[in-house]
Amino acid sequence: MRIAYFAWVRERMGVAEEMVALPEGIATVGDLVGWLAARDARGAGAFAEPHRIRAALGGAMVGPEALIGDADEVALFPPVTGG
Amino acid sequence: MRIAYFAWVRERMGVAEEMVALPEGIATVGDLVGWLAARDARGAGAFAEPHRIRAALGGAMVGPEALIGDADEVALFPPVTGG
Amino acid sequence: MIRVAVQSAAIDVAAALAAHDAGGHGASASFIGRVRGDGGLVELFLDHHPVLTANGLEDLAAQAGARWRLEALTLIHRVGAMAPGDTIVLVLASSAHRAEALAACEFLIDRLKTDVMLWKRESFADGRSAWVEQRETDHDRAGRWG
Amino acid sequence: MIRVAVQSAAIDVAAALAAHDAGGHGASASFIGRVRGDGGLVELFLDHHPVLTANGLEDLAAQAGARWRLEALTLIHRVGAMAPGDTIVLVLASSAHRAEALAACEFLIDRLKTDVMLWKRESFADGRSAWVEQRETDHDRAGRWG
Repeated sequence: MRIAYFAWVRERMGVAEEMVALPEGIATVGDLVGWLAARDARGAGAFAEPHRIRAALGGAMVGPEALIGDADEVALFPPVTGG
Repeated sequence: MRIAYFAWVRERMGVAEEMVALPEGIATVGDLVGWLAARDARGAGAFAEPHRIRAALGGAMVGPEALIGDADEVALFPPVTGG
Repeated sequence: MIRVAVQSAAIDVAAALAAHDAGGHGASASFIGRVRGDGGLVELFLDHHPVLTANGLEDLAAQAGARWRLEALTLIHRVGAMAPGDTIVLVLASSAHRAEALAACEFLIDRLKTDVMLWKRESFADGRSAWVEQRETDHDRAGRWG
Repeated sequence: MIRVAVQSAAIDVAAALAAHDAGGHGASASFIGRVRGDGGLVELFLDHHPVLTANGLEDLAAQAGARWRLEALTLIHRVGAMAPGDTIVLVLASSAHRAEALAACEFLIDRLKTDVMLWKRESFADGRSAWVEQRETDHDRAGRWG
């Protein structure tokens, strides 16, 4: 599965996207954000405040309770700041 | 004094403007409209319904009670129909 | 910069936009009104009073400038004979803030329909020709601005 | 005709207007949003998600098309790095009726500010650079549309 990062989430992660194999027990977007925050220092910097993170699955906005299932892409980013 | 006509008032009068010497007793715009309506057939056609006539003196809209005084121009026309 | 014009020549929207704005304003709202060919209309003729019409446009521009913080305002009205598709009126309003540009543009086009001295005559393909009567809907919209 | 674009190339307003409209529509309202150089801003960078951003614009265009009788609609949003004075966004809405063109244009620019997936980073002459936080005022305006 691909994780795509945007805005300051991308800057803090140091990459625009990465391919990951989800570990056992990571089922929802919220689980994924928690796992990334615990994985390393970059993840801790990007995801220390999960309430500031928004997510999209396969092109649609979702909440932290959304099941990742066999989605190709999870996108993680801050609230939008408009045009 | 010059009288300028616009829109269907101009068409019915057959001229865009004319120079007139105001007769005795014609003091207001309303007087002038009444005099034009009585003067000839063209005036009767243009000014038979004075409530449909609007007027301007020296570039400002005025009512029928306005005194003509020594104005250079009285403009007579229908209500505007916009841009 | 305020620019007001009453002209019988065709309105060149791109040129007016370029003259209005060299690119520095935060937000520009515009309105382009064109002659509609409804009901077989072949010509729209706008009669105008050179002084009253220009005064009316300048007065509207001044009102908009007093009401909103505008960086530039362009108001061009065509008069004389026009064909369907021709541009009758162009409003351009620029401000640092989008809400002000949008509100000024809407105010101006609503008021143009009622406050400016112009008289419309419509000619149709079947030979009919008539001066347009005042429309209540224009007054309703213009009245919203109090 | 609905045209939606997300592009890193400069927005050519005159060309977009020509493509939008061959002159047949009764009323065209437009909004041009530009980068402001407030506070010493030297660069505005807009990050975007290729799919989400385009979907957001298309969804907004469809909402406007369902709400108002529009004859043409153009929505162009620039992304990437921009300088003060550059055009960020262009909205063009045409209708037979001016009230619908104006309302659609205002709806679209209000919603663009909140509903479309874009992230702004501002860089200043003194070297500071920061991602913009969500602004409440944008939400207030967008909320008016219910």
